[in-house]
Amino acid sequence: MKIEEQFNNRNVSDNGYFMVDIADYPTTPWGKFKRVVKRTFRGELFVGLWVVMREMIRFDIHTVQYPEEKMPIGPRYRAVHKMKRLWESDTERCIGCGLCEKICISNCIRMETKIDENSRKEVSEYSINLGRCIFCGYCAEVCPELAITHGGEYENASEQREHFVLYEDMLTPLDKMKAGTQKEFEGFGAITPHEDERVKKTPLAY
Amino acid sequence: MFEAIAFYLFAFLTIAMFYITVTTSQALYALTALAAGMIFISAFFFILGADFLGAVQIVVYSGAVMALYAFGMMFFDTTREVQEKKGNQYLVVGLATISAVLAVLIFSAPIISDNITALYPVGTHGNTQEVGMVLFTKYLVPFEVAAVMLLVAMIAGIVLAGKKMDESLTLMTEEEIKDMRAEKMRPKDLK
Amino acid sequence: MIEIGLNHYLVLSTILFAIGLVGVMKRKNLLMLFFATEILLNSVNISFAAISHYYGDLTGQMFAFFVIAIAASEVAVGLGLLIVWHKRYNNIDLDFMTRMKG
Amino acid sequence: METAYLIETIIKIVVILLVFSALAGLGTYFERKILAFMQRRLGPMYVGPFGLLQVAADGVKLFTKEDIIPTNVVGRIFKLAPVITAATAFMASAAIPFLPSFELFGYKVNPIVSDINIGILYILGVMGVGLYGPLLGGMASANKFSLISAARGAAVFISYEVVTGLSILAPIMMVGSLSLIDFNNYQAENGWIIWSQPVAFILFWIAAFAETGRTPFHLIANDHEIIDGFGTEYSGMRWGLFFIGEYANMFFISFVIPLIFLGGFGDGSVMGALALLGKMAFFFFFFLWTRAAWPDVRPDQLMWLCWKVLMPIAVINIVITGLVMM
Repeated sequence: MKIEEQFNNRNVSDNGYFMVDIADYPTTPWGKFKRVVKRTFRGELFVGLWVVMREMIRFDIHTVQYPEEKMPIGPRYRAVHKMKRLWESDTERCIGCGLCEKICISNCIRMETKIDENSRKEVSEYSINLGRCIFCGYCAEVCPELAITHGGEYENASEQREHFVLYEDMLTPLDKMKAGTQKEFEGFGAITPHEDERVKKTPLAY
Repeated sequence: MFEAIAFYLFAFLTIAMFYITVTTSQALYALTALAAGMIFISAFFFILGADFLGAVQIVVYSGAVMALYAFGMMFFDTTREVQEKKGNQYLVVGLATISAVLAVLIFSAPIISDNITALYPVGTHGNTQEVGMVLFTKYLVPFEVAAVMLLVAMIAGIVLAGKKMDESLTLMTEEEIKDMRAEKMRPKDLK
Repeated sequence: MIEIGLNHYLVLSTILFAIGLVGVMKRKNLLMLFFATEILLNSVNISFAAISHYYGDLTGQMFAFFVIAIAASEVAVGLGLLIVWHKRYNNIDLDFMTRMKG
Repeated sequence: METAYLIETIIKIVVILLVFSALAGLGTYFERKILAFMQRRLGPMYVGPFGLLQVAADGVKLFTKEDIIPTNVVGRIFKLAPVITAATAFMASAAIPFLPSFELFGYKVNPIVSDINIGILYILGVMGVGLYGPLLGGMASANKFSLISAARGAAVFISYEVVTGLSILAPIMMVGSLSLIDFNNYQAENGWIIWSQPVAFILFWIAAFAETGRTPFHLIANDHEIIDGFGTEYSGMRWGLFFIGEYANMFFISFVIPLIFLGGFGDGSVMGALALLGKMAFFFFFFLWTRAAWPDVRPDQLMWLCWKVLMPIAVINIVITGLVMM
């Protein structure tokens, strides 16, 4: 069969591909009959039988028995969001800038801010509607403080979706923070190890 | 004893099934009842020792004929309700007369033909062997005529039903189908 | 009553034949009419088989076979004709057929 | 005497019903496990050890599920259809000698309900009647997919009934009897019929796939084009009856093929009985094996195969057998 056009060079090495040579379909009854005879006696059916039998004998099972075994997930896995706390003061990292709300393409983040008694911006309400969230990761990427990140908790089965939207549930619990077990986001833009030594001190007079 | 129980049971079932067949207005009930009735009739053949006939009854009637009817029902779009003829008074009278005459004939028939003798007596072999022997000696010519008739019927069926089978309605546009229908509906033999 | 004789079968056959006749006269749809004719053929088959049994003669069974063969060919030809008719007129009512003369 | 016979027959019927129902349940388990292994999966694992109690779990689910009857269906026929499928599968097994006759507490037991002398014709007939399950279920369902399935079912069953009958005719000519016990005795003396009738064996085997509606010919309830065919509108135990019927049919055919072609239970010894069970297991396994390996054919290819390939071969086979026997 004639190939009309070669693929353009798509930077794929040549040895990975081969052309499938499909013979023309027979049009005459005699040709069709010959094809049937050929297919019947060439044993293609038995090749198929042998392949599945081989797999059965080999017993090379790929099943992960999920609740007992779990696949390791990558550090940048994008599941239910986590709000992080500051290591130094145990307060929330979120500064209420609203960037995540702005960038959210499925419009699922809502936040309300106010000025608290210390004249600092404080987040009074924060919620993510997980029923709408498409887990694109823009909010985590745009956050200047690394306050909102994606966590690894993908088993979100619950009686109702609202169980996942509360800021308090996403925020690292205080006791966990005290124990120093808050996990940092390890993806792009994450805090690198020995961050403190590598940051130069800003002069006070600046 | 068993024979009597079986006879009355199957007689009741057969009559009930055929009664449903002719009276129901639901086409699917008629089909099912008729097929069931055919199977129950084969029970009579088994009771009467005509095993081969019984098996043929099941295979041919229930397996093939009724399935063909079912196919036809799907084809003619009568899978549901069927319309009935208007009632006819003469019909009832005629039917009653015919039934009465039949009943008299049937009761008198065994009395008249009491001294009949068997032409092909039932022997000691199994029913299948005997049927084969009689069928292929005395009834060879009728058997072959029946075979030719079946062949002719098959060819006739294919020729009649297979016409324009290659015309696919799904591949046509609405206008084409409409034109085709109009062509068909036009009375052709009017000059 | 307990002993089943030829008369029992013949009476049964008559009843079924009468039912078949009712069907033939009552039905309007041609397919249902075919059903009724099948009942007629079957009722005759019963009496053939019964007579064959009680007279110890195989002829009755032979006739029953030929009746079955005829019924089978009747279905093939009849359904073929019905399909032709249905394709032409989209209708298989008996009254409609009698109206369309010529 | 008559009472003893009656009691014995009733016991046999109950045993066959129970064994075949249990086999149908176990059949689903085996099918899921074997298909899973062939596709590098594990299959059911959670209910019971190695998922063995999955059968019971499925049964409980089917029995307790709501039995939905849609508004527009033809009610009685809709309810009747699954019963036909299951019943014919059990009825057909009345004429099968499952094992050689054996002594139990000094009482001779023949493991066959009724050795009628037209056994094979009876089996063919009852299997033909089995077509009414899909047919009536499909026609009563008020659903276009079910109707397509019913039409296909009618076409496939009628066509392959011809192939089954013709292919089995050549062995019948050789044995000279329609009883499966006579078949068995003939083969115990003269060797297996498969060696003298290999073509008939293969034809019968192919037709068996069509009659049971298993994968290469799985067109009556083809999941990926007509949803589930005649089973679309069914739920709960009615659907379960279709299921039991299908698997009972598979086991039944797996018994019939060795009995006709592969020597049956041989001379009636224990080894012969075990060999019959082994052969049955192989044929049942083959049903599952092909399901993992082969794709479905198209409906028109199925008809083409039946009328233009298998039937002429069967007829030629009969003619050649007749010539050789003369």
